[in-house]
Amino acid sequence: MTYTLPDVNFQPLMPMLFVLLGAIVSTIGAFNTKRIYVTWFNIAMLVCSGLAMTGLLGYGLWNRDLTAFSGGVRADNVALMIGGVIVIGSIMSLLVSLDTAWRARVSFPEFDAMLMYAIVGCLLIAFSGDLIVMLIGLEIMSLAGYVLATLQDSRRSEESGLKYFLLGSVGSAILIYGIAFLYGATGSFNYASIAGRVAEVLNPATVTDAANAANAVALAPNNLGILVAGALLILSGFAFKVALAPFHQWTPDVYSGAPTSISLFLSTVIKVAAFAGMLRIFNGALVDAPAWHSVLQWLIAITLIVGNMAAYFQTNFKRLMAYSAVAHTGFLAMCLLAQPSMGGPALVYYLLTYTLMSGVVFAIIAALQRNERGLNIGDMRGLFYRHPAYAVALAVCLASLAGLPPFAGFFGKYLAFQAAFQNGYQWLTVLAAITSVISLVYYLRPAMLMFMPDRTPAREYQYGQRPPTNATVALGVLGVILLGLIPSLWYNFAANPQIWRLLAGIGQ
Amino acid sequence: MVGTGAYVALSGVLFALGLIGVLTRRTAIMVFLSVELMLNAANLALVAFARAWGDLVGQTAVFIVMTLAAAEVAIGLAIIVAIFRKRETTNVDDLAQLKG
Amino acid sequence: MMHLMIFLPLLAALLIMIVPARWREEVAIGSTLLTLGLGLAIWLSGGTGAYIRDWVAPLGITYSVQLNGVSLLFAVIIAFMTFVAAMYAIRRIPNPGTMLGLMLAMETGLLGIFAARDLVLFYVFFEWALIPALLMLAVYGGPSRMKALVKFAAFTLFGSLLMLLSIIGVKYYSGADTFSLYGFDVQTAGGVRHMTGLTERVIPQPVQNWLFLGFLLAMAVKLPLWPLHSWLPDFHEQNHPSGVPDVMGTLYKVGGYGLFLFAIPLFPNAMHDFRPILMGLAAFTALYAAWIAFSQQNWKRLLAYAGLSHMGIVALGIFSLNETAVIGAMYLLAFQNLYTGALFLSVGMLQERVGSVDTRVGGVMTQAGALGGLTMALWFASIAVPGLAGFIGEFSVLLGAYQVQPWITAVATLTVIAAAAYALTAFQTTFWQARPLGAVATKDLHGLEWLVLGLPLAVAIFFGVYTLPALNLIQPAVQNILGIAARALGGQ
Amino acid sequence: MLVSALGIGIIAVIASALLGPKKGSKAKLMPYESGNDPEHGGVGTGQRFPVHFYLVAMLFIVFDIETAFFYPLAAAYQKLPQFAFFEALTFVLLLLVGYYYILKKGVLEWR
Amino acid sequence: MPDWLAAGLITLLKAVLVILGLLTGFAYMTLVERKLLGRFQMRPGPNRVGPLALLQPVADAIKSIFKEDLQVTMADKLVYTIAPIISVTFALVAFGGIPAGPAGSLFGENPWVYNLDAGILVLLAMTSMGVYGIFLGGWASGSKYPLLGGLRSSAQMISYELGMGLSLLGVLMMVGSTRMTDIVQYQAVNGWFIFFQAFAFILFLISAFAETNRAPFDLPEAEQELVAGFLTEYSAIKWALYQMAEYIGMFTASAFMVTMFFGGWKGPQFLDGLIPGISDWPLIWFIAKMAFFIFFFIWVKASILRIRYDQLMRFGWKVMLPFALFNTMLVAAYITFVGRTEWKGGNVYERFGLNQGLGWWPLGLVSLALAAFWIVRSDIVRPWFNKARPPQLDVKQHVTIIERAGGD
Repeated sequence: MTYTLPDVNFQPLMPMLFVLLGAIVSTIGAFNTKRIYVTWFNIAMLVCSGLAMTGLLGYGLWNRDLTAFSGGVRADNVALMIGGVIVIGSIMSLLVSLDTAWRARVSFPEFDAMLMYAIVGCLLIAFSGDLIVMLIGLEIMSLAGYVLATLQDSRRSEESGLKYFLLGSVGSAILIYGIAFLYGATGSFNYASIAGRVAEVLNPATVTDAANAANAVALAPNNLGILVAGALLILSGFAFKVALAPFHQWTPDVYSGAPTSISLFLSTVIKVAAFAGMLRIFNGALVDAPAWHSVLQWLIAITLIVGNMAAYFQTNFKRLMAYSAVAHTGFLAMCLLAQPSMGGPALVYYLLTYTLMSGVVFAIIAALQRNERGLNIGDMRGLFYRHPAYAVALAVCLASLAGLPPFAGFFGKYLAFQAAFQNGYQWLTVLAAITSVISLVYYLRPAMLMFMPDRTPAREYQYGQRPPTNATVALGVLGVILLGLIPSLWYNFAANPQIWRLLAGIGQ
Repeated sequence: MVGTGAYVALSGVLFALGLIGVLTRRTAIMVFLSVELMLNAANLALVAFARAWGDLVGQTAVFIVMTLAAAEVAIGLAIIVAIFRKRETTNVDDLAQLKG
Repeated sequence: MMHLMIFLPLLAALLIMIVPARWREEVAIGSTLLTLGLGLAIWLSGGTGAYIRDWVAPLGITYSVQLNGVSLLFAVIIAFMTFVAAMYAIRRIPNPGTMLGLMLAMETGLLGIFAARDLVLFYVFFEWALIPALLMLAVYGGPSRMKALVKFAAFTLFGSLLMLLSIIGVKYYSGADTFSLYGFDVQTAGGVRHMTGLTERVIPQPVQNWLFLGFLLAMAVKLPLWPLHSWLPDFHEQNHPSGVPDVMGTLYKVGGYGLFLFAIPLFPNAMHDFRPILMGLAAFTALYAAWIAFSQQNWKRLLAYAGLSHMGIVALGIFSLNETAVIGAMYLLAFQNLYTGALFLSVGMLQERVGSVDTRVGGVMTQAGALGGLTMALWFASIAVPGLAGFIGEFSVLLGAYQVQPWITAVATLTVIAAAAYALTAFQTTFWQARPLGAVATKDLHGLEWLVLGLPLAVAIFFGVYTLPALNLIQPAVQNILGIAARALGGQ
Repeated sequence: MLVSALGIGIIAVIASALLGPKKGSKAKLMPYESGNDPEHGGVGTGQRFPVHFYLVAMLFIVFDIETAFFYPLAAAYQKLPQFAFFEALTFVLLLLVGYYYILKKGVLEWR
Repeated sequence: MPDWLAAGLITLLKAVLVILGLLTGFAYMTLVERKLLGRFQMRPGPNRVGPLALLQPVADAIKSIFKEDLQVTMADKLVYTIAPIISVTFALVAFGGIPAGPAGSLFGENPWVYNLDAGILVLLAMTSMGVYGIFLGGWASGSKYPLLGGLRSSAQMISYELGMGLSLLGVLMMVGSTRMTDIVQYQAVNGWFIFFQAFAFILFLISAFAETNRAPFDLPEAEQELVAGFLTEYSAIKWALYQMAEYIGMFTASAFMVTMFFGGWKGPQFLDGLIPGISDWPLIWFIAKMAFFIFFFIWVKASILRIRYDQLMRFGWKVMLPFALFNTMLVAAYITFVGRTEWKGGNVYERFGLNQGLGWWPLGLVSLALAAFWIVRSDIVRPWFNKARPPQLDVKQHVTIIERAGGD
């Protein structure tokens, strides 16, 4: 028996290794030092990770499409961009936690450690080149996420954590079963070879390799069925993870039950990573596979309706944001329906803007709430006269979430609509437009209340404005405005059709 | 020699049982055990397909899935125990604090 | 110069946030005046050419702006009215910094709307202008502003999001390279490449109808057309009583302009096919609004319905696709802003004096003769008395539309009579009649207020008598647009 | 093997059940709690045990899986290239991170 | 008769034989143990029933069958009954995989019931199934002491299972197979593993004692602590089944140790010089070596004091586990850096001009030294697990949190 060595190459792993180092240091180093130092160290590690992705650390990953471990890890441009989004969201979470974690009673090094482990998982998904690595990343992320949601020693957070855990593990199980089926249909875990085999399954005449031909024939009658079943199972599994209706039930509870700085993390970074997985699988490996498009479009339709309608009736701002996250899942998922060269850049752009604006909103809730239940919408009346900067920032981000130009959310929505529209899902875009109107209304109410003069005493936490949160908010708002005025800043990187062909392993 | 189809069918049955368990059981532990059943169904399917393709990677995947299941057990039990110690119930319906 | 004109107000708005409170008024007035000056200078230089640059190159979104023809006229009038409103705001609103900032921010949005020659850019400015309007209502609005606000925003967004879809569809189905109306050349490595603009392509027919409906919906909400008008009265009623936000809101009736500049050249076949229905709808809107206005007892609602009625006429003109009517519609649209805006301000003055915007106050004329007189003059402009700007526009519209759809136009003509009825009734109950016993004495106009009401009136009279400068701007533009439409229709 | 082993156990129990006397009395069948009356009602009725046992169980699962990963490695170790050692070392070091953590957390302290 | 049926019947026959052998062994081992313990404690031990008390086990068996089988009122009936059966079943099954001689040495048949590729893994799996028997028995009794006793025993068993599993890894790495016959053959060629893996053997030995709940780790039977642990509510045959499981576990552990470290069924090669072929005598060597370890078990029980429960757990987690891991990595490093030529500039032998034929002996020396050091300097090792450190609340950090909270 001979063993072939996997091609070991640590360069594409560098972004993850930095984060992992941070996680390990938070795990073991925190017994000797204060949490605040650990957190700053972690932020530094995240920055290093980001720099490693952009290639400013003496070597470049950008445009090099490095792979390692027999294609298990791929640092192509897609991975780098999504990794960048993840890093930005994570830095925001950590900064906010500096201010608010002690109020939420989660200010201990394990918080940082879990966060960093989750980020490692997220990056692993983004950098995955085959289903196994993706699965490992997904599980690291989810498991750390469950712990994060439960970390606060309160009934609310523990119950939400349990709910998250139970539904999340069901989702994982379905996903894994789907992966097994996909493997059964194609005989490979690698995205690129799956994409190749999918073509063969669909069209057996194209089989070139004799050995593959034998295998394809051996499984041929069942292959297509198994493939479709696998794709749909994976789709449902991911629907749990990204909270597509009707698999979204955990989302509002978890996002509103967990401490707000954790909700920030869960609703941005985790979601970005889950979408990265979907992007990799559905726009990469399964881009030619049948059936999943038509199921996904219905899921999106339900998500748009349910998410927006439910958010409309919320009176708690944090819970509103939770449902808004569900609604945005619908918009985000619309990008997946399109051809990768069109939907991919749209998704990447939308993910970044979504992370920024959602991050800011949660950051401000975290800073201003009196307890972890969040703010009531009524509590926000007159916020502009007490915390003008936060109110303006919040208004900007809410407008952006609603999709109003000139903020970045507009272009995100525009791109998503365009992607779906130009690929034959016009009815879905009309539905999305109509549900967007509902979303505008529920974003508008808190946004406008903030500017209405108010004589009653303040109902938010008075000392919420602190430098790290300010930095987060400034980063987010600046990003939202800049990306809105000059979308090319980010979009031009993503728009190159070449990188989206590589996603499915075509043209290697 | 039992065919691949039979194994896959068996794994399908296991998976369905797990899914039914998830949907009908109200105790967190039982839901959790059903999830484990689903994971094992996936393992069975993976092994069966690995044999059909004559490929070792599928079996490696089983190893990883087993690890994931173990990690899930560890964390899931921790959460359940934490709640149990506070509330003395693991019934999902009793968690009325948070309604979807 | 053009870009400076568009973005100067925004810069001023940002400056207002920074400078000390006591300089805010000077900054605001100065910048509005400067903007107006820039506008007039452009007018004197005969308008600007198209300026096209890539904005989001991979998507074909450009920053293409142009101020000439109709858009130049509108821009100048907006600059003028913003100046007038700002003058009134600094006198009337205590601590007016926020209001001035919002007004200036909105002015940029409006100027942008008129300057934009790219559909996406148009949309961006279209939504941009929404935000200050919402904030004005939120900060300065009346007790039930939340409802008005939500209604306003929901209606607008409902229309504009569907418009966004048709914008996407327009480029997709027409096969144009950019969202710009006009094509342009770019330097590439392989030489000069022509990027086709939207007007250079024709959208295939069945799709064109759907896209037009999406576009129309947005414009009809803004215009507004019955039955999408119900946000309008609430919006005006709940705004700050001074009427300053209303002025900006009145300027904001960009629906007609959008239909004119984008819908006619892009969807000529669809407009042609839908013409009878649309004209009927417009005429009905005009008459219906006038009828409702007749029973209003709140000045602001009354003005809102009056504006709605005018917009019905404007829409009638545009939908008729007849050159005379379209010119009239543009004329009316341009100057309606003037006198309706000024009327809102006069209502603000009235409210300041008698503490109410009810139309049944009575006897104001006896104590504040100048206010009453100027208001009456503005009302005359509004109900299209000859010699004032409103008459020219309304008459041309009816004249032109009659050639296309005589019966519908005849119905619309009734509006003129109805307008006289509601205007005079309301004026009579407010300014004449007996002053109620025990009412406080009202002061007459003083200082800036003379200017605030007088300047718009003067302009309205000037353009009511001497139409040539305005027509010189409007006519070539209209001919150009209708020419594009005619080519598309002929090519069918 | 399994069958016969199982058979032995079952036969023994059945034989005893058939042959042995059955003269239970209440006191005789009461749970033995050093002579005190039993405090609670039997199986599954809210009995609590120290959380430490859960921890040990979880730790066992984690470390047992780790052992399970080691077995295939060990069996194939001599045929693997030198790289395998570093891989194993990485694995063990990561494991030790967790080990150090639980050590410092006092999970392994028993009172 | 088809082949598969014949093979199946033979397997069944062998299984029954092994089981009967084990049961007899168990019965007489109780006698031997009591006798020996008596001798160790300067008393005669059992000497009434039959000559040399040889009938004592028979009497015990009859008694336990005819004794009243109590079942506590609050017990979970089904589980209560099944638990001891599980325990004894897996204890018996585990033994079947151990080869007692070379292939075909048992009247032309193989002297094992089953021989799987993953033999060691199966064996470990079967022995760990015993945890279920104990835990379920304790839980199903519906009583406080059995529950706690069952938990403690389970915790103990799973803790030491780690050390046990890890300590075998060195051997596995050297052999490269998990099949027990391969391991025995390897030892026949290269020498017994006790010489190369003395340290691992000590770790394994200790773990085996803990796994089988034998002294000094027989906490489940520590009357002073929790009455009789999980056995409190058991009597008659069920109690006897648990005892059976324990003793059979001891057999298995002995046989396992013999196989892994002492050359299995092979005798020492140098004896072949005296009597040709003596090292290959089937079964004899195997049983002889096993007997020694069984004696060793009893010897230890008679000599060493029972340790406290917290000491037990701490020892398992803080000493056994890391050292077993260390041993594994030591072997791995040895194989990679000493035994290989691919390392820079040839392997270590070449670099230092040593004889290539040294084989495993340097490793054996290191291991032996380690073991010796470990035992001799146990006073250094002991504090690692003997000193209880109460978890401390970081008061200072707590106060800072409260201060920073600003009284909110």
